[in-house]
Amino acid sequence: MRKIFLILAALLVIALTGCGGGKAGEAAGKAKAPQVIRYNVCTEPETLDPAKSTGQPEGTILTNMFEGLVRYGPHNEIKPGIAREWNISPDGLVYTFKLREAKWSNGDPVTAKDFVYSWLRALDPQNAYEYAYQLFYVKGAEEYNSGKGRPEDVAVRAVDDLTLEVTLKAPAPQFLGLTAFPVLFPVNPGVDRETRDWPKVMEKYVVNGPFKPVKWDHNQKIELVKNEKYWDAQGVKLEKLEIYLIDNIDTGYNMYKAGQLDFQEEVPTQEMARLKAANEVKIFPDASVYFYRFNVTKKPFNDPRVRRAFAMAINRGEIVEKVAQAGQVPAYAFVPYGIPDADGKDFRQNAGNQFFEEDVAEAKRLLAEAGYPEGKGFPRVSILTNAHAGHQKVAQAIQQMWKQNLGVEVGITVQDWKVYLDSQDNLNYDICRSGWSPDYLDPMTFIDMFVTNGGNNDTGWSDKEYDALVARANFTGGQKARMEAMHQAESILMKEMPVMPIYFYTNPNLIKDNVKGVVIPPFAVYADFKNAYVE
Amino acid sequence: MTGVIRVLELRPEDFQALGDKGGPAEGLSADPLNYWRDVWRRLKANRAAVFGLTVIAVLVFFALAGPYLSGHTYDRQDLSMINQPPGAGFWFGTDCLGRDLFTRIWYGARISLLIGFVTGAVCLVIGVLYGGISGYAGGRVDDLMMRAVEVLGSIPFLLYVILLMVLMGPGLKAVFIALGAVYWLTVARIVRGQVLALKEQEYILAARVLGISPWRILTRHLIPNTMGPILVTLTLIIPEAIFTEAWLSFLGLGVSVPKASWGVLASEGMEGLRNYPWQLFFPAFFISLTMLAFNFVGDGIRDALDPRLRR
Amino acid sequence: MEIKNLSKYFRLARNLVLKAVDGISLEIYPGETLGLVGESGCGKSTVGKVVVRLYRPTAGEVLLEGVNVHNCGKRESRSLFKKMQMIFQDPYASLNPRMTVGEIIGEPLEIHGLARGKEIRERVEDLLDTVGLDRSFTGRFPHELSGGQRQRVGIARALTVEPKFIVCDEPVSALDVSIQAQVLNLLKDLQQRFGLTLLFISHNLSVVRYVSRRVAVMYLGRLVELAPCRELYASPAHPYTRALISAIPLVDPGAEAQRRRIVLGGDVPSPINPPPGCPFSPRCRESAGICTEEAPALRNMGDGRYVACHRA
Amino acid sequence: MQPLLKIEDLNVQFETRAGVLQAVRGINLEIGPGEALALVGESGCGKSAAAQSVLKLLPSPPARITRGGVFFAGENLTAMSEKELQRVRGRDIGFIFQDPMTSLNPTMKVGRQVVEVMYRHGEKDNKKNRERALEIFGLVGISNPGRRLDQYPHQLSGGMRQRVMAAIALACGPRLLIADEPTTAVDVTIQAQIMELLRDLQKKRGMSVLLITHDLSLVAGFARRVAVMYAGKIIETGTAEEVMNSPAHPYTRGLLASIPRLEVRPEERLAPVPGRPPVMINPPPGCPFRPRCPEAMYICAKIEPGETILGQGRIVSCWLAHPMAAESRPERL
Amino acid sequence: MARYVLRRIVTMSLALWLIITATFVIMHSVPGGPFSSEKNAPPAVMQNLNARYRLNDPYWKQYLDYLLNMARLDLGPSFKYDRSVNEIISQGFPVSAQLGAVAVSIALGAGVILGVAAAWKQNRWQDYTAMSLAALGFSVPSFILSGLLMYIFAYKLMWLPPAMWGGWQHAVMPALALSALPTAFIARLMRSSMLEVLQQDYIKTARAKGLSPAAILVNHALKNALMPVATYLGPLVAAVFTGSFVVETVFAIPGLGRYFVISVLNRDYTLILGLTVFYAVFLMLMNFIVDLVYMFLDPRIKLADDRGD
Repeated sequence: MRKIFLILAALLVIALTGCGGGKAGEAAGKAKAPQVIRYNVCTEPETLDPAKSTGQPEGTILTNMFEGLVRYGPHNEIKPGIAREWNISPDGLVYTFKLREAKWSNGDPVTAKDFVYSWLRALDPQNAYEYAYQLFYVKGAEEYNSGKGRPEDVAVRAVDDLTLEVTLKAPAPQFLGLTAFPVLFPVNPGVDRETRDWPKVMEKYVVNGPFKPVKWDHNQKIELVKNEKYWDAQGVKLEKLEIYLIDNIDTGYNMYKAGQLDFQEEVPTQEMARLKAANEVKIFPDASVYFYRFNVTKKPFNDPRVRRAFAMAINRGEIVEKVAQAGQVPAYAFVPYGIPDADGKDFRQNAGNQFFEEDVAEAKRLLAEAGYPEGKGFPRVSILTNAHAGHQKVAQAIQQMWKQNLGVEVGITVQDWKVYLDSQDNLNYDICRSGWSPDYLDPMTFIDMFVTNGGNNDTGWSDKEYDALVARANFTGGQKARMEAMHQAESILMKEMPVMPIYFYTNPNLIKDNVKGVVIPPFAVYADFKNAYVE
Repeated sequence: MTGVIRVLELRPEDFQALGDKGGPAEGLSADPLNYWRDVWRRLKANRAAVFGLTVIAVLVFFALAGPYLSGHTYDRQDLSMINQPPGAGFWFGTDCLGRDLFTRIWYGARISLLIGFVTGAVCLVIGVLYGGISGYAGGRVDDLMMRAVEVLGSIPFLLYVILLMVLMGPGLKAVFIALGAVYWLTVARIVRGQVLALKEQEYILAARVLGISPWRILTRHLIPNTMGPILVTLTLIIPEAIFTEAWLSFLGLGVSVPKASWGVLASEGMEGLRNYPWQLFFPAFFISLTMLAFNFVGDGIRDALDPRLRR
Repeated sequence: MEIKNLSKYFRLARNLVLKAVDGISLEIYPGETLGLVGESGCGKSTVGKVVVRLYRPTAGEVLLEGVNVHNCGKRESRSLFKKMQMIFQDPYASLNPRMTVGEIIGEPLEIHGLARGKEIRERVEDLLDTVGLDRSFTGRFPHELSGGQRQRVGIARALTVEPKFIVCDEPVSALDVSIQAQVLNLLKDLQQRFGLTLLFISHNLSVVRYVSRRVAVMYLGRLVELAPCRELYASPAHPYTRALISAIPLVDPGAEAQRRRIVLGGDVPSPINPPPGCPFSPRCRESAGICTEEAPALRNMGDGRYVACHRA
Repeated sequence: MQPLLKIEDLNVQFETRAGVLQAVRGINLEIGPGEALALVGESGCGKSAAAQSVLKLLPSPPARITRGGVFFAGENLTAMSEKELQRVRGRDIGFIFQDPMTSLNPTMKVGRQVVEVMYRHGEKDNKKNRERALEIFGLVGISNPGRRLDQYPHQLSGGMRQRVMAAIALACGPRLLIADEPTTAVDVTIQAQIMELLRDLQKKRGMSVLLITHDLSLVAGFARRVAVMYAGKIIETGTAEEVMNSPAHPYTRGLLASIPRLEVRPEERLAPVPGRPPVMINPPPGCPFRPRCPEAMYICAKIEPGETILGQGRIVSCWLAHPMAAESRPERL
Repeated sequence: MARYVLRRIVTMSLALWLIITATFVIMHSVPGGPFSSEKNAPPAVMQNLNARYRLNDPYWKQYLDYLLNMARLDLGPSFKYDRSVNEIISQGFPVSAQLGAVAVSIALGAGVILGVAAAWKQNRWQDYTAMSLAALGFSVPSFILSGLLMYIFAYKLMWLPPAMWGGWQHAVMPALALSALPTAFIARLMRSSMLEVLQQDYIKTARAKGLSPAAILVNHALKNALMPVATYLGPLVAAVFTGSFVVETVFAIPGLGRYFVISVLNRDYTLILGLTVFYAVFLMLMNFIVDLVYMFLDPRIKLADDRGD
């Protein structure tokens, strides 16, 4: 095994340093493509402990090393993972998973007890895992995590070695999909008990997924190799996956051009136009929304007419085409494409992307109605954004559009990320740039944000009818009624407009043509290399 | 040969005594010069300094007038004209939002030059006073004040920039204070060293014997004589301040968009380096030119201020 | 002016004390010039600086007209600035290079409210006249002046407050011979004109002799001899004084050739670790047993002569 | 007898921003073997420039030898290349500078500074050099030489340092020693020691010495011949007795009258030369001393006087020495 | 000597304590905490996090705990990364220091050579060339310099790998980018101090001894002229060895420099404090070493009678 690495490394060094490195590499590739993909995930992961992970690079890396009960397929479908099959009780509360006979990379069998252990571990208040709340659907989980309940009362149970039974406190259709996420991944109890800091020590790291780590050079790369003990090892074609942690996109791009990367998460904006034309960028759907929050607790945005006027007075098409440039979709609704409705079709397509129209004349009329004809007397307001260059560009474009179309001068306030979050949380802003990506594939992850005093509401907006609809969706089983409630809720949201949607994200990636089979689901952006290969 | 001829012409009258004519009065040196005129003359004789001064003057002129020359405004976007190369309509081309780079460059010059000058002034005032007092007081006071400088110098810069931004709200004022707050430490250290050396000079002793107050000794006698090294330090601090502002903007701690300093324009240009090199070239060129000019002028002034260099 | 048992120590470091001045007593009478001579490092400048309050003494006191200059009320302290002044050695370092001559001389007038507005200019011009400089110097900067001219400016500055007492700290040692003579003449004239009392500090015995009525000789922070000028040069009592006088080269080659010279061996010892007993004993040809054991006190020899030597 | 050092019509200029400074304007000097000559003048008169030009030690630019030459033992030093000069420096001609504090490298042990010269001029065996240095240290009167060798300059007193300078100058047994104001920066007693040492070296070792000084009183007991410089020219030469007892030039007279002498009664006023020396950048015509001269004549403002030979080795540059001056102004004689 | 070192340690500790205190106060007065994020976790979870990282304790207790841990050389766990601050420093510092060592060597070598050449040939073309180069070093900001280097040598010419840490090829560009400013500074410092030294009388003495120009330069001028450079070297080494955010990000160097910025942006309290402490100690240590070097360079300076500066 080690020998192969050495040879590969040697090849790589020759490819990198030899004259015309890129060409040499390509030539070699034609002869017989080595099954290695070099992928830049663009950030150093904070942790490789599945329960502790919260972010995107961690999600990507862990998804390639672990397998939860289920796994997403190439078309967003939920496919069996460690669970061979499952059964959901008619009231939607009890999930029974039948596990397959899988092995950990150290040879231990993967059992239902491992899941129980792992989930309780994730919920242990002592451990204080930030995303523990993803397990709060499980009965008793929240109580345990908040110190009010006992671990024994958490309703996850190993019926036998290969049967796992979970009882939810309320029906939550999204729960099944959640089991494909890192927090709900199993960890090897033996290893965890023996070596507490195993997530830091690659030699001790034990996985149950397609790849296992061999080396973690901080801020450089993580090397994964095929896990021969993975139950679906013959489906894994890749010998090696090098995950680069280069956070400067431009640098990553240079490495890509120099033939040192095959695949990068992000694309430099200023290259986008050219790369799109050259077909070097592949744009994947992304079920996330880019929007502006209004602070509805104070003038002038306490008036829905002003909010609507502002939302109607910008040209989303132009922003998407000239500023954002990555094929984003102008948003006239809040819930993005890519989220299934009750009928299995797309939630967005079913409801249409047309809650309002861009109409400058109408916007002006609304503004005049609210007391600001031609923008006269409009108080000095400002768009709050964090320091990301792209956000600032969009803000500037919108600023000019409002000035031109409404005659309103809007400032831009840029803040350091944490200060920006603080300002947003404390409603210390007028208009605030935001984005939201789903935690799971269900409209609820978007809709429940705006319930009164919701943890992520951050607009001060409150609507009783809306709250009631969300409650109904949450507590009445039956997908149809749920979805119906959420459709209605969304239309209230778009009428009241405490938030102004701008566009639905896409996920542009820089990928070499010969890289195939990578699954990039439209949410929680990560790349699954289980079935990837080099052509 | 003329000497020989003259010798032949010697007459007895030549050997009459001159008396007191052209007597021994304590005359002036052959080359009377006013100090500042002398400084100015020496500065003018320094070609590099003259070049630097000219460049700065031209830059300041354009910073004032430049934004009105092209008929575009610095924040006016034209999304149909993004990333245009330099040409007749846009002399320096356009940026990624279709704004005129020429106007933006000169608008940025205002910000960057202002940052340079104001930061320079802020740390000059604080640093010179602090360093002067520390050095002149000496002893324990000096020890204490210098330890304080060391401690302040070790506190993470970004932290207090963020704190300042939060306390004052983002904007130029906070940037000035933030940058001034860092760089005055350097000035204070240098002034203190100078004052320590100068305060044993006899003219300071003379002033003390004459009963001149410590404050006046500090401000009238000591500080003016530390100007040389201070100016050189300033010419180093000013460019650093300009770069640092760019970097702070990068982190959302500088001037807010759509206003952009040179540093911000340069870092925006950096992204487009491969496709739209002019977006980097112009800001980078003017930054470097300014720094060069400041360098030359600083060196020139230092040399001109040093009476020892006069021969 | 009375200097009583004055000492000034400098602490260089833990356990390391430099005794620059070690118990000196002197009286200077109104209108006289007292010469203070000694080699570099003997503490003579320190005495001058303590007298004009640039240093605080470690022990002893300095009385001017009966007032302790280091320990007096605020008002008295202010008036002292007008009574005592100092002229410095280095004509290049003693003038602020960034101020004009007018400003240099005018500043004390302004500070002490001795003149205002136009008067300042007039007084400055008067003072320039007094020291023999052209009035057009007012607007000049020190670097435009020669050493002698600078020293004259320094003298004019000291005269602004019309002091009674001036400490001259090596005022001519940095000047060329011809300029030195000019300045010495000027000082002598001024002293007579204004009835000044001078403490004239110098390492040059022939210069001191020319201006002083009495001369005090210092060695290693101590007074070794004090005598009226004429007597001191005619018959020096202390072996150190003898050596000093004998070291002065004579201008006349004939006299120089015949003269018996005492060339002192060795160097002045460091004042940090002065030798025990008489400080001069290690270099003294006449040193006897007692000299290395006990420091001699200054003894009155009559006729206003004082010597600190066991063998005198 | 062939002179050991011969300076012929030496002219040295400095380029300055204000113009060309004529530091040395055609001086002639001869020093025989074993002879001690004193070159006297006030600061800025060009005496140091002249002395340093002997070995071309002045930095060039700004200094430039524009005319004339220096011959050492018949060899033209001025025409020599820098490389050849380096062989002469320190080996044939030793140099002592004014301030022993600054003239010694503060970061090098004095022993090494002495040994360095010997090493440079041929003796590569540093053990031998060290022994020789010890010997020379003893010769120049450094007490406890063994210990001194390993000390740094700041650990020595002023007098010791000047002796070290002398040791460096003497390390290779030069035939000529140029002492440029060797006593200005030291105390009276040390001054006497240093002069004693120089006298000793000259007398006992038969070395030629060129003493540069501003202090006429030092000359009396040391040099047989004296040359007085003013404004870049030698205005008077003669034996020490001649120059000091019957000076021919008004400047020399003034200089002598400026010195506070022990033999003069202190009540007397000094009779200094008024005014100050000129800066020789674009000097006006005539004698440069004329503005300060109490005996100036009309001719003095027009033409600079040439040399008048008064006797064997006795030369003066002054119109007063012209026969017509005596005729016009009989009261002078 | 021992006493001197001891006194130095005492003052260092005192300064360190002040630095920690000031940083602690400022850190906690800046808005945003280590666990604030775009997606707000439920209060119960936040409560657990705060309890786990002792953020619920009163400030004075947190402060005292920190000081106590500090005394045990334990800088605590990073709030953001799954590593301890000690680990982060011990992983990042060697890389930054290696790169810094190369950069300082370049700066010292090139700076001294440029400065000496400029001084030796004052006001001639060598001088103007050297000083123009130095001025250039001052006038190009590091992010532009880094970007341009990368564009030219990695993107266009493909002579060097664009980024990451590995063989010597990887060190070339970042070291150049890092050393530009110090090179320029040292060159100027060296020039002026060399000019000063060359005017000294002992150089004239050396010439009078008949020494060759090379011997004068090496034996007499260089050592004395190096002293101001030595003083600058302390802060320089401290700054360069602890890495640069810009250079490390552009060239993807896994050094320590990036954490100085990231820790603040993340409000990673322990990491902020840990790095501050580390930097301060390193700086003080470097200054101490410089003082020792100074003593070697200049025998006039003795530690025994050390009084201030």
